[in-house]
Amino acid sequence: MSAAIASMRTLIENDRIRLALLALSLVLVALGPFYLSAYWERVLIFVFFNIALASSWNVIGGIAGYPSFGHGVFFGMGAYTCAILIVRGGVPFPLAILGGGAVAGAFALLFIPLFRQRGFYFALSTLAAQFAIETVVRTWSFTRGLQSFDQGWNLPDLGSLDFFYWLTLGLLVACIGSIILMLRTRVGLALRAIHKDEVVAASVGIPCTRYKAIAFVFSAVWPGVMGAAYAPFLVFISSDNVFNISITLNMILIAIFGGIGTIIGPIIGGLLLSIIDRLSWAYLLQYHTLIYGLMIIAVISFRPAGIASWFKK
Amino acid sequence: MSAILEVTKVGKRFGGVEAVRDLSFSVAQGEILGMIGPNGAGKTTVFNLISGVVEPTNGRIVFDGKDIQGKRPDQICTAGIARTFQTSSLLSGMSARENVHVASLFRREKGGRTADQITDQALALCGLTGIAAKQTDQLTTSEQKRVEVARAYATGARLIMTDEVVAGLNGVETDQILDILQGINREGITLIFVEHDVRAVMRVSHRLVVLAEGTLLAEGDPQVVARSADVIRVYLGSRYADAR
Amino acid sequence: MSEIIEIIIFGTLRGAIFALAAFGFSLVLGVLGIVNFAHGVFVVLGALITWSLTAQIGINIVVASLIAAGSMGVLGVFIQKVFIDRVFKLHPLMILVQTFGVAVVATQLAELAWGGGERSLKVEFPGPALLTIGDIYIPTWDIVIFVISLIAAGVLVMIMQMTPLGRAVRACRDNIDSASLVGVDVGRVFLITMGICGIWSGLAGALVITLKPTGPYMHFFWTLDAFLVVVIGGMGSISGALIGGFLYGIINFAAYYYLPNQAPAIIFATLIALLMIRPQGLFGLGTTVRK
Amino acid sequence: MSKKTMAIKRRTFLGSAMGAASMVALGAPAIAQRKTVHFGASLPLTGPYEKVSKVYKDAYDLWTQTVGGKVSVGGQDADVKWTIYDDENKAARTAELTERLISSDKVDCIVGTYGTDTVLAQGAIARKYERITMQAGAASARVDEQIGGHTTFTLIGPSRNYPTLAIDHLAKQNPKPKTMAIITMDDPVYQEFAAGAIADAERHGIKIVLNEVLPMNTQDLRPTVLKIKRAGDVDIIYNTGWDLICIKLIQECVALDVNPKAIVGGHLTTNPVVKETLKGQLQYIYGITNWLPQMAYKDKYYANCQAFADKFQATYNYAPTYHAAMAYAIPYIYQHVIADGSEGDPLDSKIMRKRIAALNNLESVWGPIKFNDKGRILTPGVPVLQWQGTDPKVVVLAPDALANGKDLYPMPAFNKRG
Repeated sequence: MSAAIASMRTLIENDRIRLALLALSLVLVALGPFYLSAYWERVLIFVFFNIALASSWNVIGGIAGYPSFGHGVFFGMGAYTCAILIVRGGVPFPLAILGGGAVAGAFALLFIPLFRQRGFYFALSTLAAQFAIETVVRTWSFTRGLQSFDQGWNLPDLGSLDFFYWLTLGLLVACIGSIILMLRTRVGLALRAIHKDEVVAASVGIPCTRYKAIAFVFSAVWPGVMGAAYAPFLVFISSDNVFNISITLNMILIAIFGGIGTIIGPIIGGLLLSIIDRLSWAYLLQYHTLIYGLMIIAVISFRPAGIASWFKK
Repeated sequence: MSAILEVTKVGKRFGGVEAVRDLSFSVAQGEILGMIGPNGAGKTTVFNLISGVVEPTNGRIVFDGKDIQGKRPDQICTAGIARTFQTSSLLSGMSARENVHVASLFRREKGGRTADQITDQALALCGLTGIAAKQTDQLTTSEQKRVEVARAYATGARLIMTDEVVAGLNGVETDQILDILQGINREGITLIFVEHDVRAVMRVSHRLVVLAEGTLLAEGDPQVVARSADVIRVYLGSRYADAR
Repeated sequence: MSEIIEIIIFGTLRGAIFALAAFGFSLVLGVLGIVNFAHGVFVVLGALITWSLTAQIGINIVVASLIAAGSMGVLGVFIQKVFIDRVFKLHPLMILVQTFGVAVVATQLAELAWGGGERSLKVEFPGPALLTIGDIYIPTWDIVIFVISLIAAGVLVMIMQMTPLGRAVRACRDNIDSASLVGVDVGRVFLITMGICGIWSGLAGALVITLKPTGPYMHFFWTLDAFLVVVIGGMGSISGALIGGFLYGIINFAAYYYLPNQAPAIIFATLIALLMIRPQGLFGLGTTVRK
Repeated sequence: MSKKTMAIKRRTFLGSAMGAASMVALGAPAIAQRKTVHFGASLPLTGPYEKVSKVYKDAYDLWTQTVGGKVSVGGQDADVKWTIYDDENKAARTAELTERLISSDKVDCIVGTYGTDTVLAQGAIARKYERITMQAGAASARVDEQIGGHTTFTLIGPSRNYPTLAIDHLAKQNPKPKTMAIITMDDPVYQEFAAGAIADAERHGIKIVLNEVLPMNTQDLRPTVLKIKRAGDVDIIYNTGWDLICIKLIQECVALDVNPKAIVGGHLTTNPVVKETLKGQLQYIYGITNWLPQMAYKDKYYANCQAFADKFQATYNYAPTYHAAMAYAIPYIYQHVIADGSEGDPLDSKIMRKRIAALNNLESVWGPIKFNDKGRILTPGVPVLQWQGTDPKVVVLAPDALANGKDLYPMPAFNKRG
C-alpha cells in the first residue's frame, strides 16, 4: 500500500506528467454529460459547487489563517441577489451572476472590522454575523420574497442539466484558476506570511489589513458567484437552504478533510467526501450521520493536515 | 550629523506595569547605536514602540522629520525602519530565499531593480546564496540570524534595529555577523544594536545607550559609558561599582 | 415602567440558568484557551439523563440531577483526555471542527437513545405556584431554580478560592507558563477543568428540563448562549459569568419582547459590537488571552 | 407543517432503500409485461423531522401490507416495490434524489416529501421530466402557485382554511369572545394560517389585539406570553405553530397565570408528545385536526377510520396522527388510477395526471378525494376539538356531524383548578 502511494507520489511529482494527467482528467470531466446519467450529472454539479466553495473558503481560512465561520452568508447572498435581480429586475442571467459576486464582495468589506479578532473570536464573530445577516434577509420584505408571506424565491428554468454542468464546471475552473494566479502574485506570499506570523509580516512592510481584506473579499466573491449560479439550478431557493449554517461547515470540512491551505486539498476533499457520502454510506442507513461525525473526529485527531498529507512526505 | 530618529519622553504602560518611562534619546544618521541593559530593562519594548508593534502611551517618536508614533508596523517599515526579532521569527514552511523575498516584494523604493535582484543581493551580502533554497527549519542558528538581517536589509530600510542578533552564536559566527552589520552600515544605513554580549557591543557601536527599568541610565561614548559606576552597578551589582 | 421591571425580573430569572450553563464554558476558555463547540451537549445530555432517571426509573430528582451532573463531569474528562488533548495546541479551527464532530456524534447517540423529539419533566413543588410582588406574578419554581443557580455559583467560587485544586486552576488561568514552572501539573488541571465544566453544565441541564422541553438537537443553542454570556461577562471569572448571564437574560428577553422577529439579529449584532468594543467582556479580567 | 430548527442540520447521505429485492428495469413498453409498480419517495428520515417521517413511512408500508404487496395495473397484477431515500429536509438533496428516482431508479409513481422547501425542489425536477408527484406535506399556497395541478397534487388542505371552523365555532360561545391574540411562526405556512385566522376573526367582529410573529427557532415563549398578558383582556389565544410551540405556550400561560376564555393549541395538539408533556394542564385546551379516527370515512379495505387506526396501532404500536391517514391515501389514489388500462399505459404521466385531476370524491380513509385546478385537495372545514377531563381526552365539537360532546367554555383560571 505504502509502496503504491510512494510510486504514485513520484509520478505526481513529475511536472509534465502532472500537467498531462490534469488535462486528461479535465477533458474526461468536461465530457461528462455524454456518458453520465442525469443523476450522476447532478451529483457532480453539487461536487463542483462544493469544491469551488471550499477552495474559496480556503483562501481566507486556510492560506491566510482566518477561519471564517460565516462564509455561507456570501453564498446565500449570491443566490438571493441573482434571484431578486432576475425576478424583480428581469436582469439577464450572466449579469445576475456577476451581480451575485459583486454584492457578496461588497458585503465582505463590511466584515473588515472583524479582522481585529483572531482565532476563536474571529470564527465566532463571523458566525454571529452570518446569523444576524440571515435574520435580516429572512425578515426584510424586499428580500424575503415576492409576496408578503413568501419565504424565498422561485426562478424560471434557465437551462438544461447539461448547461448547468458546464456552467458550474467552467466557474469551478475559473475559481481555482484565479486562486492559483492570485497566489502566484505577491498576494500569495503576503497571505502565507500573515498566516505564519502577523507581527513579522507587518514588520517587513506588508500592510496586513489590506491583504486580509483582499483575501476575504476574494474568498467571498466566488461563493457569491457560485450562489448566483446555484439559485436557478435549484429553481426554488429559501433562506433555509442557501443561508444554512451547514453550507459554511461543509466548506470548512471539505477543506480540512482534503488538506487545509493547499490548492489540491479542497478538490480531494470534495471528491472524497462525495464518494464516501454516496457510495459506501448508502449501506449504513440511519447511522450515516454518526459515522460522518466519527470521521471528522478521526481526521482531526489523527491527520489534522488532511488526506492530502498522505501523498506528501 | 543630523538625527535620523528622535525619541522624546516616550512611555508605555501595560496594565499597571510601566515598561518604559519618559525615555528620550536620538540616533544620528549613519551611526551604530549600541543599546544595552539588564533583563527587563525595556529594550525589546523600545524596539516594539519604534517599529509600531505596540503604541506608546505618551511621547513622540520622530523618524526622518516625521512623527511615526501610532503608525502601523507596515507603514513604519515602508517609511524606512526595519528590525529583527529576539527569538527567531522566520516564517516557517518557507525557504530562506522566500523569507527575504517577502521583504523585497513589498519594498516601495526598488531603485530600478527587480525584487528578485534585491533578494539575491541581500542573500549574497549575508553569505546565504548557497543555502537560499533551504527550508527555515533546516537552517542553523547562525544562518537563521543572517536570514533575519538579510530580510531587514531587503526592506530597503535606512534604519535597522537588531535584537540580540549574536545571542547563542560562537566566536566565528559572531564575527561573521558583525562584519555583515558593519558592511551594511558602510552603505549609509543606521543601526540600533541591542545585545547582551557587551564585547560585541563595544566592538561595533559608535555610541552607547544604557537602559534600566524602562528609563535611560547613561548615554555616550562606549568606552566612557561602560566605565560609569551606575552602569556597572546595574550590571554587576553595587559591590563591584563601589569597589572601584 | 412596570413593564420594564417585569422584563428585568424575568430576564434575570432566565439569566441565572444561562449563567449556570456558561460557568464551565468560561473556565475552559480561560484555562485551556479553547471554545468547545460540544459544550451544549453537556447541558442537553444532563437534561435527558435526569429525565430518564426520574421519569423512567423513578429516582428522586435531586439524586437524579446529581448523577446526571456527575456523569457529564466524566464525559468532560473523557472528551478532554481522548480528543481535545491531541489537538489543542494546533490552530483553533481544528478544535472548533473537532468539537463540532464530537457534538454531531453525541447528538446522534442521544437521538438513538432518546429519539429526536423533546422531553420535559414537571416538578411538583410544595407551596404556592406563584409569588406576587405588587401586580407581578413570579412562578415559585423559577425562583427555586434561580436560588439553586446562585448556590451552584457560590460552591464553584468556594472551590476555586479555597481548595488547592481551585488554586491550581486559577494559576493556569492567569498564566499557564508560570503555573507549570512552579510545578502545577497542567495536563491534570485541564482534565479537572473539563470535568468541572461538565458537572456544572450538566446540572444546568437537569434544571432546564424542568423549565422547558429539551431535545438532543438543542445543544447548539446552548453553546451559542454560553458564548454570548461569556462575551458579555468576560471569560474565566465565575462572577463575570453570573453577571453576564443576568445581562444576557435581560437582553434576550427584551429582544424577544419588543422585536421578536428581529431578535436573533439584535442579539448577534450586540455580540459582534461587544467583541469589537470590549473583547475582554464587560467584567473580564484585565488580560485577554487570544489564540 | 413543519417545525424547523436552527440546529446544525447534518449533511445528508443516501438513505434507505426499502422494499423488495432490486429490480432490473424493463425495456419493453407493453403493458402486459409490467410485473412491478415502483413507488419512489424521499423523506426527512433523520434530523428534527424524524418522528413525523416515521409516520409517513409506516403508513406507506401499511398500504403495501393492506394490498398484499400487489396491485392491478391495467388489469394485470403487479408487485409493489418502494424506494425511499432520506433527504434530511434539504432542498438540494431532495432535488438530487428525485433526479435519481426518475433517471436511475426509474420509478413509476413519485410520492412527495415533507416540507415546503423540499416539495418545491422535488417539483422542479419532476416538472422538468413532465412527471407528476403527489404529496402530503406542504400546506403553503406557494406550492399551488408554482407546481400545483400540472406537476403536483396535494392531499393536505391549504393552511389558510385551517382556522375557519374553529373561529366560527368559538364566535358562537357565550359570553362571546371579543378579542384574540395570535402567535404566528414566521414561515409561509404559518403566516397563511394566521392570515386566515385574522380574516375569520374579523368576520365575526373579534378584534385582533396582538399578532406576534416569531422566528422559527424561538426557544422561549415567556416574552410572548408576557406581552399577551400586558395586552389587556384577551379572550382567545390562537397558536398557529406546531406542537412544541403549543406546549411552551400553555406552560408559560400557567407560569404567568394568563387566563383567556379559550386557548387554541393549533393543528398538532393531538400529537402524543403534547399530552405526555402537559398532562392535566391540557384540559380545556382547544385544538383542530385534519383527521380523527372518529371520522366516518372509509375505503376499499377499511370500513371506517377507526378500523384503519386500530390496524395501524396494532401494526406499529402507536396511535396514528393525521399524517398516517394522509400518507396512506397517496398510494391508495395511485392504485385507483392505474387500475384501468383502457387508454394506453396507465403508468404514463399524462394519463395519471388526467385521471387524478378528474377524481370526483373518491372514497378514502382520508376523506373524499377531489382536487381543484391547482392540484389542491378540496376539503371540508378542519374539525374542532377540545381536551376534556383531568386525564384529558379529545372531544370533537365541530362540525356537528362529528361532534361528540359540548364545550367547556370559558376556561377556568389555571390557579383555580383542583
